[in-house]
Amino acid sequence: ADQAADAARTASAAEMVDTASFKKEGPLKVGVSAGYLANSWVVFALQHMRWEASLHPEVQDLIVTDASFNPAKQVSDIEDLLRQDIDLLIYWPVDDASVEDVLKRAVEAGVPTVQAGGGFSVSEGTVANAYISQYKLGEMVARQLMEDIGGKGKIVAMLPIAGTTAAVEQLDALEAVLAEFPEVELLSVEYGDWNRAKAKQITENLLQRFPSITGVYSPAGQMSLGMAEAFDEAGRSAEVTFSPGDEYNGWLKWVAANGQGGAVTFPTRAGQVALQVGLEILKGNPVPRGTAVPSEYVASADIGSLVSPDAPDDWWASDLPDAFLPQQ
Amino acid sequence: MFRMRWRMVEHNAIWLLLGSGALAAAMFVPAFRDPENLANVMRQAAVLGVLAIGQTFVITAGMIDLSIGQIAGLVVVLSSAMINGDTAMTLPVVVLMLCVGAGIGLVNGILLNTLRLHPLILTLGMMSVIQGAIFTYTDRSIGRTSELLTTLANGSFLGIPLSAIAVALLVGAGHLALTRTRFGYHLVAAGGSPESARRAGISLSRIRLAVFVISGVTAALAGLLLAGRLGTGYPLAGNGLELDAIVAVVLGGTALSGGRGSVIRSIGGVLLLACISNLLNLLEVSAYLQMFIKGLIVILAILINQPRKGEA
Amino acid sequence: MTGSRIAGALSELRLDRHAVFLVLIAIYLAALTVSPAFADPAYLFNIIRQVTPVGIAAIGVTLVMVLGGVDLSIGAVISLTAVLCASVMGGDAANLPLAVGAACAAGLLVGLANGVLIAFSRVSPFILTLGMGVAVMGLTQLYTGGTAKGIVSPGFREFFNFRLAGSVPVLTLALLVLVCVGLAIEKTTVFGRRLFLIGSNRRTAVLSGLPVRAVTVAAYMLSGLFGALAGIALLARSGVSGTSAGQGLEFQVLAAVVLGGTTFEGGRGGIAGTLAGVFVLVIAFNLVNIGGLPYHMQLVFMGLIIILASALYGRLSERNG
Amino acid sequence: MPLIEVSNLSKRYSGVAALRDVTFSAESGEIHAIIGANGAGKSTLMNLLSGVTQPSGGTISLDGKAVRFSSPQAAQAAGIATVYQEFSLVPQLSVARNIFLGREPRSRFGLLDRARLAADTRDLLERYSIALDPAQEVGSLSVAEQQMVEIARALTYASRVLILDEPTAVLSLTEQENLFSIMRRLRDSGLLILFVSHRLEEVRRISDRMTVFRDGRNMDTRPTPGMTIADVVQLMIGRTQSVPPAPHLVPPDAERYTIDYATGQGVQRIDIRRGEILGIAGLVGAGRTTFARALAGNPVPGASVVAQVNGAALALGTPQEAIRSGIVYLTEDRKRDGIFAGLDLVANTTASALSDLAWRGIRNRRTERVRSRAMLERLQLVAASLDLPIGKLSGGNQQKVVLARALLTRPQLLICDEPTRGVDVGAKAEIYDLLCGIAAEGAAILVISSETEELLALSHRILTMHNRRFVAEMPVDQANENDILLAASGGTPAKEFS
Ligand SMILES: Nc1ncnc2c1ncn2[C@@H]1O[C@H](COP(=O)(O)OP(=O)(O)OP(=O)(O)O)[C@@H](O)[C@H]1O
Ligand SMILES: Nc1ncnc2c1ncn2[C@@H]1O[C@H](COP(=O)(O)OP(=O)(O)OP(=O)(O)O)[C@@H](O)[C@H]1O
Ligand SMILES: [Mg+2]
Ligand SMILES: [Mg+2]
Repeated sequence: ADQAADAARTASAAEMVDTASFKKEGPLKVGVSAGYLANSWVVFALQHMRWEASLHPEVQDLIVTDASFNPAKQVSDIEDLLRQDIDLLIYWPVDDASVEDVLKRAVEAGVPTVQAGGGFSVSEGTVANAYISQYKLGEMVARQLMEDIGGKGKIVAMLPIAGTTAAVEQLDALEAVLAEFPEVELLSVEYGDWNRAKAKQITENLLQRFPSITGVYSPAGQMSLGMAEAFDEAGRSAEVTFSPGDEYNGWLKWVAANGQGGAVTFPTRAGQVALQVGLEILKGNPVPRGTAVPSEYVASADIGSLVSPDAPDDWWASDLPDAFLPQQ
Repeated sequence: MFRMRWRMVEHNAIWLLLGSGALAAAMFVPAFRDPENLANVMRQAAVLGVLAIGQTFVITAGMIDLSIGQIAGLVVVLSSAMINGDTAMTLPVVVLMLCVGAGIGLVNGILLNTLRLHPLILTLGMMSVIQGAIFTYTDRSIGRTSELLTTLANGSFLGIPLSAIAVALLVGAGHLALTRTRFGYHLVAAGGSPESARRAGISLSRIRLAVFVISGVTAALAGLLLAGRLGTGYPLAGNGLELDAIVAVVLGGTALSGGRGSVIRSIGGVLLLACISNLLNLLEVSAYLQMFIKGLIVILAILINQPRKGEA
Repeated sequence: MTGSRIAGALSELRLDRHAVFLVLIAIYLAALTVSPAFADPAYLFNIIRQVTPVGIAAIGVTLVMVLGGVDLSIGAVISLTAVLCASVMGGDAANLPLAVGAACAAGLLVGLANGVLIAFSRVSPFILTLGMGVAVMGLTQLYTGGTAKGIVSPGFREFFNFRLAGSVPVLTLALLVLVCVGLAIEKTTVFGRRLFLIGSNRRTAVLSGLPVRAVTVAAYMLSGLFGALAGIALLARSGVSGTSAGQGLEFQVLAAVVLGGTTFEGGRGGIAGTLAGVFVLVIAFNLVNIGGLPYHMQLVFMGLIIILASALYGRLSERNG
Repeated sequence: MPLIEVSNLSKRYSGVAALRDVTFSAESGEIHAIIGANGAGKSTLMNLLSGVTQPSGGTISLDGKAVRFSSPQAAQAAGIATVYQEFSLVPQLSVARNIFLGREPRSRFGLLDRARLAADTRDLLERYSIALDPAQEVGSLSVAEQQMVEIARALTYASRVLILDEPTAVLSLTEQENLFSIMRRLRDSGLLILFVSHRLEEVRRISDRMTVFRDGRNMDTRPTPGMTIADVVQLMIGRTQSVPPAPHLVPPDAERYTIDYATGQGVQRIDIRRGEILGIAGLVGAGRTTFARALAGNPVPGASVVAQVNGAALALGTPQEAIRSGIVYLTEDRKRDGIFAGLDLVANTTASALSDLAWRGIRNRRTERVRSRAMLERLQLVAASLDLPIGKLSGGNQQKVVLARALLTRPQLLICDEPTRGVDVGAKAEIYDLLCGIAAEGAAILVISSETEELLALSHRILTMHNRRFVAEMPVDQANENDILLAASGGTPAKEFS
């Protein structure tokens, strides 16, 4: 993908989808097929969904399955959900392409599908998306980084699990931005699997390999944090500028303490939006193919409103009411 | 007399478990007995079923193959990349993939014969190597499988899933091979007592080669089915499948120490696992609890299927 | 002629016991030619610190493998104990003893379960601990609900990553201390000797009146305990970052132990070799990285190392009868 | 022309010369015995003849033509069939599948012909009057029955030569007789039978000629008629057989162990006094080992022991407890559960007494070394170094180390199960001396042995077991080989047991 592709996507997202055929009366049974749940971001997104469901009395049941990163299991999970006569399927994929077929079968069976929180997906199997553009987010992060390092220098990129939509689009966005900054050299692209310890170890090796690193492109706060520790422990924090991360609480704490980096949000309320879109579909109202949940840039100076110093690192800034916050 | 009867019970424990479990499930969870749901269960079990057939051969021969999950994963990625939605490519690619599976199996077998390693260690190492190779090749989903494979994996004929029919045919072939051919007899003997088999003129190294080639080919077949299910080449698709296959085989009463095994009972094990997973989903048991339960099932399975005294 | 004499002389050296040290020297020299940084002690201590969690876990797993067992649940134990420790700590240094205690207790408990099941049955420890790993993983997720709870208390990470005399991180030192503890257990205690005896021949051990079951349970508990310490070390290295921080580490641990000359059959090897194995592994990984090879090539290397090291030691010990 | 001719045959195993320049020949239509002490190289020669291993030098010819058997199949194809000393059956398979393993009959479509397999097996068993069920799993057969399966298998392809490596060791009297008549029938039909045995009496009875081996060399081949046992022993070991010292007198007031052995067939009581050596005779599978293990804290279901010394019950729940109660068992199968193969002599010797030699769980290496060296010296162990792995020692020396391990725990009741199995003649005599010495110092000793002469020479009293029960008891001066064998085979016992 590049800028043009992203623009095309935005256009395609704005297209309205006719949902009359999905119209249904309550009580409603909503199936949620999680590609994975062992990740605090999706836990928060799911809690948003639950919160939203509690606001709609017609939603009688919310059935959640977890494929634990196994796409074949996700296919099976969705099949099992369909067997339980759900009226709406919300999902986030382990891997977009892998679930395309089964989703198509769902739609053919009259069950509308809404993709929550992942990348925007156009396929017969996905009626609508509540999406965060990883590309836009990546672009915002990259541009902010370019600004902060003054448009020249040597940078490294830390991306999540190789092969995921997030990793792919963040890299595409970075490369698109870098095309405008010929004086910036991309030293290395690494995959830290959203794992702080792994990101730290990789960074320790990067520090060994490269005597000078001007900037770090890392849209995921939890990996940024591991990287920051590595720079700090190598005594090289002074030379480097961090890109914004997301609103991962541990990262926010670091931003607050160090006064740099900031955050480009990756809002967990995408889950809530997904259910809202789904309920619209069930009412038969036309919905846009993609409802973007916009990311915002929060500068380090303004981070105070976002950070919760008493919450764990593995926590997300959100508007969830207390009753729906994950147990701490 | 008593011993004989106990042997009968032991041999058919998996059917008792599966039968009583399925019956109870059908009675108390109406969604379970829905024919479409049962067809789903079979569809979901197909990949594991194919793997379990190969692993039955391996384990009966007294060995183990931990690399099958990654072989399947490799085939998912390679076949999708090469077919890339072009149905005409299906046949050549399928043949090629079977060769890839056989080739890796052959490498396993040759290394085992020349390095004289414990198969557990060899295939553990292999698993890591193949996984690294897959990732080095691609770190993201690539390509598309063909319509043909998708149909095979998800379609049905007269309400019976095509993949289940395919597995049934394979099971038949596997069962015949293991119980009605010289090769099967020799394999069982080699697993039961390698030294005795060697003295009876059975070439252990040839059995090892054959068994790992079978394992590799079934892994490749499983990979093709999996590709059909996923529709695309996802690099992590094979992760963890080896453990599931071993558990299914062990549940089916095949002794990890070798010399006893039945393809049909292994399929019983696969069906049991698939039913449990389906039920847990139907009962909305949280995925975490499912994971915990799965671990317990692994533990229980091997506790139940301990080697008898003197066979360890 | 000279070939056989050399082979003879080599076998006199008990190559099977010391091969890993030769490998370590060789790979270190290779590393030196690739990057002079390997001559810098500060850098060396730093890369050792990278593998501290793996190294600590490997100590316990070595004990279990000397006994003829294996512990593949160690990755799950590391994840569980890291999260548990952080969660009990709750951001307050005063809770530290309690947190460490809780983590160790959890590790011991998993070890106890492994040990009892293995000591009182005849199951394959390989599959059993693999299953236990899945179960513990599930437990961890159940406990956390998917978000890693807990806050590391201030100063915790800073303390462990502080460099004594400007070059030796406390964490590295902790690894070395624990290795010494492990070595002491292995070399000087009756328990350590019994591990070798049981690993060498379990049946003989039973007949000779050794408390085989108790030793087995104790060994797995120690493995759990070192796993817990490894979890704490992981936490000290970089806070809580998720609920599955230790996932996959068991394979690195296994690679290090096997590389160090402790075999799956048991009765041979030891912690000194394991430490060398850990070093070889980390240097190899660093070389992959410095060489600019893709990160995932590490997996390929790890696999090859497991295969080749096992084959080599098998050959050597065969020759030594 | 001799059927088999072997010249200058030698075989080395990583440094050990198992056979050196052996030259010998055998004719068709004879039963040719091969005898020699343990480790003399008999099995090695048989393995070479049957293609299991290949020679390091020399030639084998069959019918005057030099042959080289690269595998057991090559030898089988040439009509040489072998019954090995170690079992070569697959326990999980049926009798029929074992007998035709590797040569299963096939029907059309390449599938196996299971009906013919069963029928062929039944025919074969009937022809040689072997009473076995073709469908039964071999693992559930008794040792003797398994041996008959082995023999039946060999009979299916023995067209020229039948090699029997110690076939009778596990057979009962009637089975032995049946085997001998089969052997005679085969000989008369023109087969050459090579027959390896340690039982000289038996050899004298059945063989036509014998070849004696010593230290991997062929000492001589002679016609059997006319040879006395003394002649043979002289050839075998270069001197006449060593006899254990005459048993010392047991003090009449010595402490007495009463042992109640409970099996599915009721409880039997036996007793033994300190200082006494009590022999237990019986055929293989009679249940002696099971009794001994139960006594040493290692019972199997259906065999349990309650023991008392002077009326006080002993704790025998586990081997550990038994050892603490002073009862130690020395295994009959050293390799399986007697030695710690990869470990050195100190580790092997101190294993049972580790905690006694340590201080609060911390080992004292010096004490360990000193004590094990002292004990091994007392047992006259000749080893280059204490740091040698035990696997490198000879069988006799291994046995001494195992004995040393037991003695370090200061046992009061020592159970030796086949203490001289796989031990050469010289070491045998030393072991007899040692056992007598230990008994004289006041320990009770139970000796289980399948060599009746050994029991007759060593013990004060001999018990005989048959079918898991004690069936006879004889003071050594009233015992003889015949009575013991009779009782062991289930004949009229000399003295009924309670
Ligand atoms: N596979 C082997 N590897 C190493 N050494 C061996 C092997 N087989 C036999 N030997 C050695 O060769 C020598 C002769 O052994 P062999 O088994 O032929 O003796 P034997 O006369 O059959 O003795 P026994 O009466 O105990 O059966 C012994 O010293 C033995 O240890
Ligand atoms: N009291 C008993 N109850 C049940 N099974 C028994 C009993 N005694 C012996 N057996 C069984 O009989 C078989 C042969 O017994 P065992 O090995 O003790 O005989 P043995 O006289 O020592 O023979 P060997 O000469 O082979 O050493 C074993 O399988 C054993 O389990
Ligand atoms: Mg022999
Ligand atoms: Mg016995």
